[in-house]
This record gives sequence, structure tokens and C-alpha cells, in this order.
Amino acid sequence: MTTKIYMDNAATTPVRDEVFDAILPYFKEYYGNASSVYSIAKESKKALEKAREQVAKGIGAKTEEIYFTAGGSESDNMALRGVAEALKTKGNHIITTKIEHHAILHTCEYLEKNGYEVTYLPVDEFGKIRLEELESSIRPETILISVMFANNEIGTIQPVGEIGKIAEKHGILFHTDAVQAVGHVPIHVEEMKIDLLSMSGHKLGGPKGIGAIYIRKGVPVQPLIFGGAQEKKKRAGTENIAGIVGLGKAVELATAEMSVETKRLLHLRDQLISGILEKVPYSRLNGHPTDRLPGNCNISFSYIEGESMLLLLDAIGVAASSGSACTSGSLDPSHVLMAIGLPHGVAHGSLRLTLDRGNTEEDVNFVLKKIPEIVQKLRDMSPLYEEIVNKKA
Amino acid sequence: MTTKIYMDNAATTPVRDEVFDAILPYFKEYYGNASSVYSIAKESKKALEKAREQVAKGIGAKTEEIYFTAGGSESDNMALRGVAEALKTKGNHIITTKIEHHAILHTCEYLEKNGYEVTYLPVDEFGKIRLEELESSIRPETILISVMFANNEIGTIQPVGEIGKIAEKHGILFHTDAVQAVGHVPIHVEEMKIDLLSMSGHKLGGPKGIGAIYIRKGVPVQPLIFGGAQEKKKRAGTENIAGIVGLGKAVELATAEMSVETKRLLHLRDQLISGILEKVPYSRLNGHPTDRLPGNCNISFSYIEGESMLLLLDAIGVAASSGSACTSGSLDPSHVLMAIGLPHGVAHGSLRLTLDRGNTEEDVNFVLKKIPEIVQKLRDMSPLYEEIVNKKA
Amino acid sequence: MEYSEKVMDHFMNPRNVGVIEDASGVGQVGNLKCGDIMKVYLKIENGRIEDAKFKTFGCGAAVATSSMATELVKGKTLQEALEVTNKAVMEALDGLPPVKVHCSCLAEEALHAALWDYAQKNQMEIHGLKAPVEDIDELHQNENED
Ligand SMILES: Cc1ncc(COP(=O)(O)O)c(C=O)c1O
Ligand SMILES: Cc1ncc(COP(=O)(O)O)c(C=O)c1O
Ligand code: FES
Ligand code: FES
Repeated sequence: MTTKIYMDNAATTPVRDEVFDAILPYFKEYYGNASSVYSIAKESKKALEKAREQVAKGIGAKTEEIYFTAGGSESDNMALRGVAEALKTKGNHIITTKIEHHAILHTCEYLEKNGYEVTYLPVDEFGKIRLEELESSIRPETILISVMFANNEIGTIQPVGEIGKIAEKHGILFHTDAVQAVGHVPIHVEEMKIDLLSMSGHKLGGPKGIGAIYIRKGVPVQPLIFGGAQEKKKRAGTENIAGIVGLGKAVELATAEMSVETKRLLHLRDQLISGILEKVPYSRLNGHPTDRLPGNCNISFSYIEGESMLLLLDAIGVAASSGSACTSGSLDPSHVLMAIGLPHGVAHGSLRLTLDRGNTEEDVNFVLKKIPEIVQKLRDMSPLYEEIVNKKA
Repeated sequence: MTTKIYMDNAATTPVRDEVFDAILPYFKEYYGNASSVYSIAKESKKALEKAREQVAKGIGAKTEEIYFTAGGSESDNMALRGVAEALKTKGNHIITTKIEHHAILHTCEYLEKNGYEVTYLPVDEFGKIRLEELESSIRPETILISVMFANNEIGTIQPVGEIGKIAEKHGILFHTDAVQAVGHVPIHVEEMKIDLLSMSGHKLGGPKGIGAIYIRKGVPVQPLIFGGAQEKKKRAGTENIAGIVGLGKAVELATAEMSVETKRLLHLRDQLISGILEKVPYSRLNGHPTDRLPGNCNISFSYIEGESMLLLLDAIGVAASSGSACTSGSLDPSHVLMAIGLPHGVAHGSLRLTLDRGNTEEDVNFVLKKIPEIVQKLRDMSPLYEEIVNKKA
Repeated sequence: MEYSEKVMDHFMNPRNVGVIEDASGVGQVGNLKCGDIMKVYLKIENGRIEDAKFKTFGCGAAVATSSMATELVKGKTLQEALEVTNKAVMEALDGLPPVKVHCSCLAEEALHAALWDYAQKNQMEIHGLKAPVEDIDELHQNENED
């Protein structure tokens, strides 16, 4: 089978045509090392600084506050470990949430093994943190608050501006993992009082293996990768110019097109959500009904298991993802779905469809036609569903 | 000016045509996330594992011993910090050399600030460590020996196989920064008793921003980037498939062509070296005369400064590099040139020309014709040269 | 890091390279830290700088500032020559990259050293001129922080 309808854009996106065209010259023609003095290297240097400006503009930062990394995970690790190490004489407490990406959670676990204390805020049934709870967990030794901008599974958007205000009021640094948000929802680090922000190229039509971290001027961060003087000595390594150019272009395009594209996606997303909920009994929407990413649809179907759904979808050329334990390889269903209070069984039967610019109304209609059949086919095999049917009868 | 003759291949190489062609489909067509279950993701997974095999083969490792990273710097940081943390209950002493790349040296400095002790071995006038000195600096608490395979500035190749034997004899792990060596000289991690090895794509015709670390099976390494389960949980982050495919292809090609290409480069390199030494008085070769990278020519010209040379070379379309303080931005001349005993002034006047597959005999002849003129022009401006001439007269 | 067109012009075609055999004043200064050296020769007649020449061991910026500084002082009185500061030289060159600011100090100091040599030889005092130092880097320690 080949994939005909790709609805897993939260996992990764294809590189956009304009981005592809922009990066091509940086492999064989403008290959110079940006740190050198000769002519061909100047092209690299210029491209690097242009991309930095594009990225900065997209999130309301200053150009010199952007540092390129190899992706969202590296940016997350750098933010947490970098601030923790830089401020270790000031305090050892970090506040984050139970629904962060593993790049945050596993880094926090590492920090806990190394003398730091971490508060994992719970979330409500829609996946939102409670601001009072955040504020009351602040201690004198709190050095960092890290709350993701938008969740990768259920799409819930946090009240980032409010969090920023609380952090500022208490003089605590605020990091946000905006990997799912950059290019998809409006971000302004100044207005939202964000001190550090992570992003990743391949979530918005840029290449994989490139990311950036915004670090507000004056915020102390210990480097994660030591070596050469690149990125103002904050991140060593010969610059991935093609990747950097691609990220810059992707951010620029996404920002410029955001309002139009969001309108289009909201329409498709809500069609998809309401269509499924209508057609399939025992289904529920995960995440916030309105404060959610414009392309995110995450629905749980009781009595069935996610991986089976993905395989049946794949068989008809549809790519999607699930929070099922069976797809994670870890035997635990998604920690995010557990955190919003889903019972094990229901978390198992979750399906995430994430739309982006490649998706059309036709795609949505096709999926809306097929999903009820697939769910029914699996339910007909399910002993749990049998019980329900029997009970009713 | 545009660069017509690129002789800075140790800084970075253009992406090879075959590599470029190999990576192109992974941006827009096979863009799937390798961790997913659907069809398009399987292409990514397949490509990932094929590249892992190509890289492993190129250095005599097993496929499952290769982990992809974002470059040489990350691999170096991961090797040192990863082993140091994993073995911290065993010991706190690391042995390295004074001529390592900054990715090693600055990581060592960081470790020194965190309770580790580091011995920096000196080198002889050719840039080689002394094996007796290495062996006698081993202590009961030594946990790691890290010696670069080949030096990026002067090209000197270390007796890696001998170092491996010593490390094995004492039961100490051996890491080598082979960023300049992979694809350029034969490497066999099994035979050479190497436990960890760093490489970087853009030094052998692969893309920038991709690298790998070889970790011998069973060697404990704490991850540097926590998060998803990619790379067997040793290195999180959505895989940079295009980069990985490019690295795999580059290693495969370079290994296959090595013997022929080395012969060609040795001829050019030695022509360049002997030509310059013959034509320019007060010049000397830096690095080992024979145990050196096949493309490396590093020569010091007394009484002149490197950056000026680079600018005059750039003006005639030649790209090169220098160990001069004036090009480093740090006010210190190259630590490598200092370590082989060059006086400040002579280190200043160093010129590195590094050849690769793009360079021809014509290039070498052109440079050989121009360098004496450039050196003379600068010497005519030099107050130091004036003194020498006056003394002689 | 990128040099302005003016800097490149003065680097590629440096003015006033050479020595003045019967110079009225000669000054040589070195930046021990980055290892660069500059030597200035002045020919002074009737309190006016009739000719200036230099030799420099240093980077592109060092050569260009030497060239520009010697151009600027020609025809000036001793007092006017003191106004050829590193800042003035840099401005005349349309600026220098931040990491190269210290190179322009080399030119100013070499010029001052040559004037000082002239004053010593002629047992006179030039208002505002101080004795040259060995390592000019000490003077300008904090000027090129990033
Ligand atoms: C010997 C050596 N080690 C490490 C590196 C770092 O590699 P990268 O710049 O790809 O991170 C380089 C090149 O810059 C190198 O020459
Ligand atoms: C919210 C979030 N954070 C971090 C990451 C990690 O980004 P990357 O895989 O590019 O390292 C992802 C995606 O995988 C994500 O969705
Ligand atoms: S039933 Fe097979 S992994 Fe869950
Ligand atoms: S003279 Fe050394 S940096 Fe200019």
C-alpha cells in the first residue's frame, strides 16, 4: 500500500515546495563553512543570518535571541538542563506538566536524579493546567517553569500569556515547548513573556534534523554541546546551513499564511470531528473543543485498540497515529490520555488525525466514510463490545 | 570574487552528486516519521537501517553499534559526557591530548568543573603522542582515553591501533574523534580496539548537520539528548532521514573509492608541499611528513600573518584556512600549532590547504604559482622580514 | 565577519608601504596578545608631516588601518596628527568588524610612538602625547569585548 491521505502532520510534515527549492543550492553550490573568511563562505553566513531573522520575526523575538539546534528534542534538553545548570546556585525546583513531550519529561527525570526537584502539574479533562495550581506550586527555590504551548497528541493550547505573567511576577524563567505551535498559532515571545522557546523544523514544512531555541537576551543557559564558537558559543558544530535556510523559510511562509490557512483547517478539522462523533457511537473527543491546534483531531473509540485501527487505515492508504500502548512499544498507553483522565481501555482506542496544508475536503470526506466501517469491523471482533451489546439487549 | 579553487575540505566539503541524488526523495516524497506504522513511514525506516549498515561497514562495526547524531561535535560531547556519567562510580580520570578539536577540549573543561580530572597529553614536533607517556598517565581511576584519529589542522594520524591495545590491556574505554579520518583513511574499530568513535557527514561529501557515534556493544553511555525512543533510546529526536541517508551513502562511496582516491591525493598533496617548500624560503611543513591525511598540506611562512594570506588568496578565487590568531577571533593562534612547538609568530603565518576529490593537478599548479607571489607581497610589508633582510645585508 | 569595501581596497592596494631612510621619527608597537606588529616612519619638516610610511605584520584590518592612518596624517601638523585616533581611522574605513577593533589601535599607537620618537630626538613636548607602551593590548583590554 502507498500512503494516499497523510493525516499524521503532528508526527512530521513533508518539506514544502518553496522550502525545498530554497535549500537545494546549499548542498553543492553554497557549501562553504559559515565560519570561514573566503567568498563561498560568505554566502553561508548571509543565509544563516537571514534565516535567523526569519525565525525571530515569526515569534516576535530579536534576531540575536535565536540559536539553531538539531531539533525540538535538543532545544528542550538544552532549555531545561541549560537553565538548571546555570541557576543551580539559585535553586533546584522546576515546574512542568504531566502532559509534556518525552523530551521534557525524560530530561526532568534525569534532573531529578541529579539533585533537582520537579513538580508535574496535572491537567483538567481538556488537558489544560490550572493557573492557581501553577502559582501555588511556586517555591522560593523554583528556577524554571516549563509548560508546552500546544500538546502534540490532543492539541490543547495552554494559556501561555497568563503563565508568562505569573512567571514574570515571581521572577522565574518561563520556557515553552512550542514545537507543535510555531507556524500554526500566533506566538509573540515579548507579549507572552516567554524567556525560552523550543521549535523544530519538520513540524511546519521544514526539514527534519533542524530546530531552534529562542533565549531571551540575558537569560543564562549552559550549553549542551561544547566545541567551536558557532551560535555565539552556545551551541557548537558546523552549521547545518541547508536545514537552517529551510527552517527560516518555513517559519516565514507559515507566519505569512497563518490566518488564511487556519481558517481553512478549522473548517476541515471541525467537519472531521463532528462527523466522526456523529457517525460513531461510543466515541469522544480528546482535548479542548476550541483551544486546540487548528489541524488536530483526537478521538477515542471505546472497545477497540488503536494499532489495529492504524493498520486498517493504512490498508486504505490513510496515515494516522494513536496513543495506544500497542503502537508505542512501551506497553503503556499515552501519558497524555491518562493525564486527562481516560481509563486505560479508552486510551487504547484513540486515533489522532492531524491535518495540514496537504489535506483537502475530499480527504476528510473519504476518512469520514471509512472510519465508521473500520471501527465497526474491529468492534465486531471485540469481546468488550460484545458485553455492551449483550447488556443492552 | 567567487571561489574557483576550493582547498578547505577539512573545514567542510560540498555534498557529492551521488549523495545529493540519494537524499532528494527524502524531503517531499518519503517524508514519513520512521517511528510510525503506516506505509510511507516504512520507507523512512528502511532507509534508516540501510544507512546504519553502510556506516557500520565503513568502519568495521556491527550495524547495531551505530547511532546517528547531528554531527561531530554532538558525537564528541556524547562520548565524553556519556561515558563520564555512566562510569562516575568507577573513576573520574580521563586522558586526552593537547591537540584535540574544541568539541573534545571544551567538553573536558566542562567535566573538570564537575569533578573529573583530565590529563592532556603533549605531542612531539610532528603532532604525535608518545605511547609510553599515554601508558604512564593511566591511573586506577582512569575511565576513558580519547585520542583523535587524525588532526584537523596538521593532518597527523595517531597510532590508533597501538592506543587501542594499551586501552584494552588496562581495561579502559577508548574513544577516537575520527571526524577527519572517516572516509579518508582505513578504519576498523574491531581490529583497532576502538570502543567509541565520532564522525561527521560534511567532512566526506555528506550533508552538514548529520553525524554518528559508534558505541561498541556493551559500552555504557548516558544519553546527551533525552526524549523519544529513537536510536534505541540513546539519542532522542525525530530522525533526520535525508541527512542519515546522505551520511550512509557518503561513507559507502568513500570506502569503496578510498584506495584509488588516496593515491591520487597523495600525489597532489606531495606536489603541493614540496613545491611550496622549494619555492618559498623561510617556510616549514607542519605535521608529520608521511603519517598524515592524504589531502592535508599545512605550511608556516615566517614573518607574515595568515589572515592576510587568506584574503589575498580569496582575491584570486582560492579558499584556504589558517591557524592565525587573527582568523580565530580569539586572539590566540591555533592550540595545535602551539602544541607542536611553533613560536607565536610562526604559528601566525600558517596556511592550511586541504585537498579532496574536487581538486585537480591544475588547481595545485595554479596555487603553486601564486603562493610565492603572495608571500613575497606580504613579506615586503612586514617589519619582521625587514629586520631579517637588514641583518643579512 | 566581513570587511568593508574601503578596508579591502586599502588591504589589496595599501598606500605608503615601505621605509623612510632618513625618517624624523620611527615607532614600532606590538600587540603581544595576538602577536601583530606595526612600524611607522615619519618625515617631519617645519612641524608638518611631509611623508609617512609603514610596515605591518598583521591581518587585513591591521594592514588597512596602517594604510589609512598614514594617509590621514600626511600634511598634518603634529598637533593635528594626534587627532588621527583609532576611531577616526576606523570611520575613514567605513568601520571594522567588532573582533577587529583592536587592530585599529595598533595604527594609532604606532603613530604615537613615531611622534614620541621625534619629540625625544628633538627634545620637545607634544601636548597630549604620552610615552608608548610595550604591549598595546593592555591599553585596549576592554575595547573589543563582544
Ligand atoms: C577533528 C574534528 N572533530 C570534531 C569536529 C566537529 O564536527 P562538526 O562541526 O560537524 O560538529 C570537527 C570539524 O569541525 C573536526 O575536524
Ligand atoms: C511537543 C513536542 N516537543 C518536542 C518534540 C521533539 O521534536 P524533534 O522530534 O524534532 O526532536 C516533538 C515532536 O516530536 C513534539 O511534538
Ligand atoms: S495487544 Fe499486542 S501490543 Fe498490545
Ligand atoms: S592584527 Fe591580529 S586580528 Fe588584526
